Amino acid sequence: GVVLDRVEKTKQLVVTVSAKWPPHAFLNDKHELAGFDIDAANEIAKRMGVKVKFETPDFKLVTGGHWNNRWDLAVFSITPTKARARNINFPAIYYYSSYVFVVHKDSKAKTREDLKNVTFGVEGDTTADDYMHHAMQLDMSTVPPFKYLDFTPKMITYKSSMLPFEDLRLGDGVRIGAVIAEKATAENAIKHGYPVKMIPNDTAFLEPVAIVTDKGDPEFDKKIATVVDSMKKDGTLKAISEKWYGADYTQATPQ
Amino acid sequence: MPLTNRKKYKKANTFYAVVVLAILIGLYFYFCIENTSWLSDLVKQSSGDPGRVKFYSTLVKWVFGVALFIANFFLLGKIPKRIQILITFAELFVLLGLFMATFQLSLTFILSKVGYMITQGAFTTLYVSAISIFIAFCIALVTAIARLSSNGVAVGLATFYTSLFRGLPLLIQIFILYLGLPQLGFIINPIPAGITALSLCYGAYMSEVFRAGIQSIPKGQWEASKALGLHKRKIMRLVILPQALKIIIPPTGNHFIAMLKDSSLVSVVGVWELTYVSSTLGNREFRNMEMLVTAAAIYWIMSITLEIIQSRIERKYNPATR
Amino acid sequence: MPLTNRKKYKKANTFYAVVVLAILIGLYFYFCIENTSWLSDLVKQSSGDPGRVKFYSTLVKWVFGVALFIANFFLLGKIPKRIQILITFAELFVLLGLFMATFQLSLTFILSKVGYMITQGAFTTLYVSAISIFIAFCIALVTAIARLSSNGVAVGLATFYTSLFRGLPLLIQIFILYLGLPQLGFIINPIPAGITALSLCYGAYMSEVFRAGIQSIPKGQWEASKALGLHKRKIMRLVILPQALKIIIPPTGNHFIAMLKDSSLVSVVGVWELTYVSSTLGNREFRNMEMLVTAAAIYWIMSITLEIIQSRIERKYNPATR
Amino acid sequence: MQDETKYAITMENVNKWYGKHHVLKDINIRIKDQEKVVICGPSGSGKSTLIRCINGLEEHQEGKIVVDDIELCDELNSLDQVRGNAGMVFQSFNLFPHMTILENCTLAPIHVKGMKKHEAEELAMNFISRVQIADQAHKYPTQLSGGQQQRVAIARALCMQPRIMLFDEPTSALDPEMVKEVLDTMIELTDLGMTMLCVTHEMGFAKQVADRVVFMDNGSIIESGTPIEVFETPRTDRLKLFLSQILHN
Amino acid sequence: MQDETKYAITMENVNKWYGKHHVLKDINIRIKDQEKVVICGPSGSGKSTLIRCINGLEEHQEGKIVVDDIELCDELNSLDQVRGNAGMVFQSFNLFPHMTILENCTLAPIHVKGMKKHEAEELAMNFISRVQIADQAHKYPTQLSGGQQQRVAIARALCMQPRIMLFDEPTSALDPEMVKEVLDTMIELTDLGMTMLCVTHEMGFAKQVADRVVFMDNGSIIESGTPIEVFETPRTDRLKLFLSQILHN
Ligand SMILES: Nc1ncnc2c1ncn2[C@@H]1O[C@H](COP(=O)(O)OP(=O)(O)OP(=O)(O)O)[C@@H](O)[C@H]1O
Ligand SMILES: Nc1ncnc2c1ncn2[C@@H]1O[C@H](COP(=O)(O)OP(=O)(O)OP(=O)(O)O)[C@@H](O)[C@H]1O
Ligand SMILES: [Mg+2]
Ligand SMILES: [Mg+2]
Repeated sequence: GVVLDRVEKTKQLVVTVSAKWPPHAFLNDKHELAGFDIDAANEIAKRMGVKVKFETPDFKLVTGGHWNNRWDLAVFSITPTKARARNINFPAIYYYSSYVFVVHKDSKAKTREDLKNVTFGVEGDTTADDYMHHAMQLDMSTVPPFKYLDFTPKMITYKSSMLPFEDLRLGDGVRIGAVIAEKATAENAIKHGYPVKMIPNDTAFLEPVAIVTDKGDPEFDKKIATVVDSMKKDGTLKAISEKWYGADYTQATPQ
Repeated sequence: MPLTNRKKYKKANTFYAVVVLAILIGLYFYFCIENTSWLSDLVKQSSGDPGRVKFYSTLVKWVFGVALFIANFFLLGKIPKRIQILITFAELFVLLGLFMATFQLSLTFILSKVGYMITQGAFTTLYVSAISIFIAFCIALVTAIARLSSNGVAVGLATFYTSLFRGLPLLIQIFILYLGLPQLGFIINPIPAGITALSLCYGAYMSEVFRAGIQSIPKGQWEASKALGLHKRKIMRLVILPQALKIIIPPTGNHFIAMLKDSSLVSVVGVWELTYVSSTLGNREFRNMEMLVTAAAIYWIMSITLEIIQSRIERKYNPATR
Repeated sequence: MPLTNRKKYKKANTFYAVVVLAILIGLYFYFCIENTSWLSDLVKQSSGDPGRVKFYSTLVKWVFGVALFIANFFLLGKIPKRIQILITFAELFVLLGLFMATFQLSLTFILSKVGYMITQGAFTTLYVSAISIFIAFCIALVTAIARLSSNGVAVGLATFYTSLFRGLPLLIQIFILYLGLPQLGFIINPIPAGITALSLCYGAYMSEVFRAGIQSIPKGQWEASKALGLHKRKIMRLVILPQALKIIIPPTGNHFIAMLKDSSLVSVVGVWELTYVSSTLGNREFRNMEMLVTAAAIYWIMSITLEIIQSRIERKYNPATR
Repeated sequence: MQDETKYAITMENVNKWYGKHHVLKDINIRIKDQEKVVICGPSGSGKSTLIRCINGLEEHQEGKIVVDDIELCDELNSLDQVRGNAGMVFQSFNLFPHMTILENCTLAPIHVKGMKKHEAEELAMNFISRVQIADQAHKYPTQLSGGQQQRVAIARALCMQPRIMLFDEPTSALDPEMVKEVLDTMIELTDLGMTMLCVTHEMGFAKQVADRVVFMDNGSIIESGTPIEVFETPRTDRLKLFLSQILHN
Repeated sequence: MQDETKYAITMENVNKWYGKHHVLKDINIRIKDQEKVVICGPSGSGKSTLIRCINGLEEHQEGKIVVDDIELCDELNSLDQVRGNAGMVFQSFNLFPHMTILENCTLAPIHVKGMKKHEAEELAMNFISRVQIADQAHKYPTQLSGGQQQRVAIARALCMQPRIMLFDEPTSALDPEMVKEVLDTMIELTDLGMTMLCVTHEMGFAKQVADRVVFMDNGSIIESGTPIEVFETPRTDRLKLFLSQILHN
């Protein structure tokens, strides 16, 4: 197909990543891109025998499809859904991400049942948002089953993954009392001294995260699938995961 | 108006020009957009290479397009200005529509969502903007007068305010207000935070406009009013501001329209205004382009409304066009 | 200036006023901000309830604060305007600093990142804005003249353009340009797409400003120039525009400053300008507030620079202040 | 009725500079209550500046100006009182372009004197009729010809019925036909006991109403006396030259 | 030197309305090459409008205006030619406030005639000196007194050395002392063979230079003839009244 031909001809793989999604992808102290997504993308390119060029467009531009040959691949921590599949392809799943409930340090909540009367902070237009609305569109075959909340809490939706944490940090219940967030993000927040904690031993849900390509080149998709598969098989991906997350995120089990 | 139209037109001319124009446009559409097979056939006969076929077809389309454009220009020159403007508008509108058509948007999806976008999204946008505009207007007036006053403290306060709130990005202002005020003990809700930030920011912009407007009124007006014994406040209200309005209105219109759209920034703190609603709806079913275009159209309609209001007010306060 | 300062000041007065003011402010800081234990001690003696203690402490702080504010106002009234403005500025700056201090920002983190923010972020912002401003200026001039021309097609084109590009949110313009032009066969890169959208949008805003400026010049100026035999183009360039500048500059300054900040929207297509860089760096170590404030400061400095340039140009073209 | 020692306007050693340009040089003049004084002199001699200093539109840098027993000093209050008593008509009309003629004339009566709108309009129509533009009362200034505009400016000042009237070449932009009408109106005012200070070159008017004519040149008062003294027995060469040029026409 | 049948300006049945206000009524007038014509009449009689129609600043709705053999029609070209030949001085000065006096005067010579800057300045200084403001050449208009400003406007028009000069009350805002200077300059121009059309009420000037005086009232030409005919043996009552009022001063 067109994409594969181009990549092989130019010996270059144009990969879109995020730069604001630690620890998946971010700028390190030398102001270079680093993180799990970056290492994974580099590894894919290495196995294809080409060089990588990173671009950082908006999430929406990537998930909207119609890349017009601007980019070849997205290693963007995107979760496959049925709706998204209309515009883009998901040739391979490369890790699983778990979502947890985060509360203020002073909170007395021990289980999710204790969160019945608190206001939730959620990043809008994410799987977390879908989860809160009981409207997950995940392909259930690849993930273990999960339970929706059996109550409907009050909710504030934000346009960024950071703002819920900023609001939670103001105090327990000052604006919000709980956040539903990616575990890696929550851990990062705790590491940087945010006065928050996770509800222990409770994973809201586990979502698969896929490599993304534009529509229109099945050969390229197949090639990516084989490459990722080989990375999984020989443990390279696991090693990368352990490097960045301190655990193996490549298996469909809650960490 | 110094640039007047000295030409005189005959009715018959107008009629023929419009008819010829319509025929030309019709032909172009039929042969260059709807039904281009004759073109590829023609090119194919001389060369079989498909890349070349495409290139030549495009070339022919462009050449005819430019010819049509020129013919359009000349034909329109023959008719009165009013109709010229109308036809140009219509043509551009159709062109815009054609451009949009290349995106192959799902009209049914748009129609199913547009109601909610207006009742929830556009309504919130309008009401947040309207309140902010009102407050910004009051702030701007006070600040402008303070900047021109003889009191150094007032000048200092007003200048600092203008500089700071013009200088900081609105988004950052919203963040700082939303996250900073709680540190001082005021918990502020998303909508009030958004309105405060919008008012402060646009108040700063508009105070510059007001200041310039007030400064532009000739000294003679102040002198004549002073000599009549009027006080500063009354001079400002009765003599200076009504005249300054002529100069103030157009840039104020700009800022009102800009604010309408900047109000979308308040969605970061969770206000469901038009942009937010459109992107949420679009994301859910992955029809972002549809929602973007619909939101754009709604914004455009709102801003056209503001434009019309502006031109009405402008006509009222500009004696030259009275 | 119609609002002149008729008061005359003595040097000694100035000196005493400044000294008293400094002492008052110092006392307030020491007793109400740095060292408030005496206050809680005092309140505790009369009531043991900790909630009340806090309430009364706050009350006392506010009362003294307001008293200080009033004293400040009166003392400043005794000194010349220039120094009044300077002191007011300094005081406000300190206040702003105190407000920021409540966030407890990590200065070391800011210092470690500010270099990169300037070299990568601010640099990109500046260069994208500068190019866009230049193009927007040219577009605005042409559009304004077209809108005032006697040719209906020109009027129609210019009005449609102004309405459309003022009416659509900039973000949507960037999206449509970036996603739409490839449909017509032009693949456009992020930075050119951003610059195009910024130029078109601000060109539309500024054309309104230019139009109003040109229209505000009295008919007599056109008539005198016409009677001298000058042609429209030269009248515009030599007589009208130089006078219109006086009215055009302040709102243009507004738009330039606004564009500086709106240029952050081009980050959606992957341009690493100031806002993008700051949020990227902030996200990583959960120090968003630090980066926001730093970015805000950099934007403020850039916009102050523009303000100073604006006031220079304004002084040059406004005969009243010459 | 007139108190011997009462002066409407007193100027003592008044000096004024525009930057380094010395435009009023040691001006000393006393104008009695109800006195009518005409100021004349060549262009740029400082006539307008002098008259503008009297109602505080320009600040003088040295000397003392007392108007109606109130010294013009830095306090805004004194300025208000002076302006309440002194009406002014400008060389350039300075009409308010966004108001009709009638609104121009009723503005100050309503907002300074606190008159009712219909009272003010009645008063205004009276003066508007005197300057022969009653039929234009509802037009805007830009719709009138130059002559008509200056007449509105005079009517507007008269509407405040001030005790002192300052005129800065009130008829210089009027048609000859209208000059008489306006001068007649001004002469009528003298019966009301107003003090008048008028920059003008209308000899006929000066001879008929002026108690005194003051001749200025280059920022100084050169001669002053009754119209007959000044016009018929000029003492300085400067005045002789000036008169010969005026009378030439 | 003068061709008998050559007319500088011809107006045939010219009519003009402002909205419904009929300001020029069936104007018929022929002005010979090098003829000097003075127009007078009461305020609002349409003098300014007439003169503005001649160089196309106002459009007439009916009739025909021919200037220097060029008919004023809708084509911009004819307008240019007419304006190239006809200079104009306005009642309100219309100076360019952002330019110095010298720049005001050199603008058109440089940008219309294509003169070199130093040539234009030399020429301009010549006319600026004639109107007695050589020492102000580097000031801005707002820094001059009213009288000085109008003199600049006249100098500016003269700098184009046009074949026809249109004056709309050029001396009405001037000090009497300066009127003579300016009128002298205008009289000098007559030697250069210029056609002159001048709205003015300066009788002395009219008598000295005018070949013909035209009296307008209410949009029509009422009387026209030599200055002696018009001023000494007026036929209509309207003119008699007008003259009596003028001469009263
Ligand atoms: N704002 C100003 N700045 C600088 N110089 C000024 C200003 N106003 C007036 N002048 C100068 O001061 C002098 C006196 O001006 P003024 O207007 O008082 O003269 P005048 O006697 O009224 O003249 P005219 O009869 O022409 O009106 C003139 O030389 C003028 O150029
Ligand atoms: N732009 C305009 N719109 C409407 N009416 C106008 C306009 N300009 C002039 N007029 C009217 O046309 C008439 C003639 O005006 P014009 O200026 O020609 O008179 P004029 O004889 O020059 O008077 P003056 O000696 O006072 O200048 C006046 O009644 C005036 O009110
Ligand atoms: Mg004067
Ligand atoms: Mg006139």
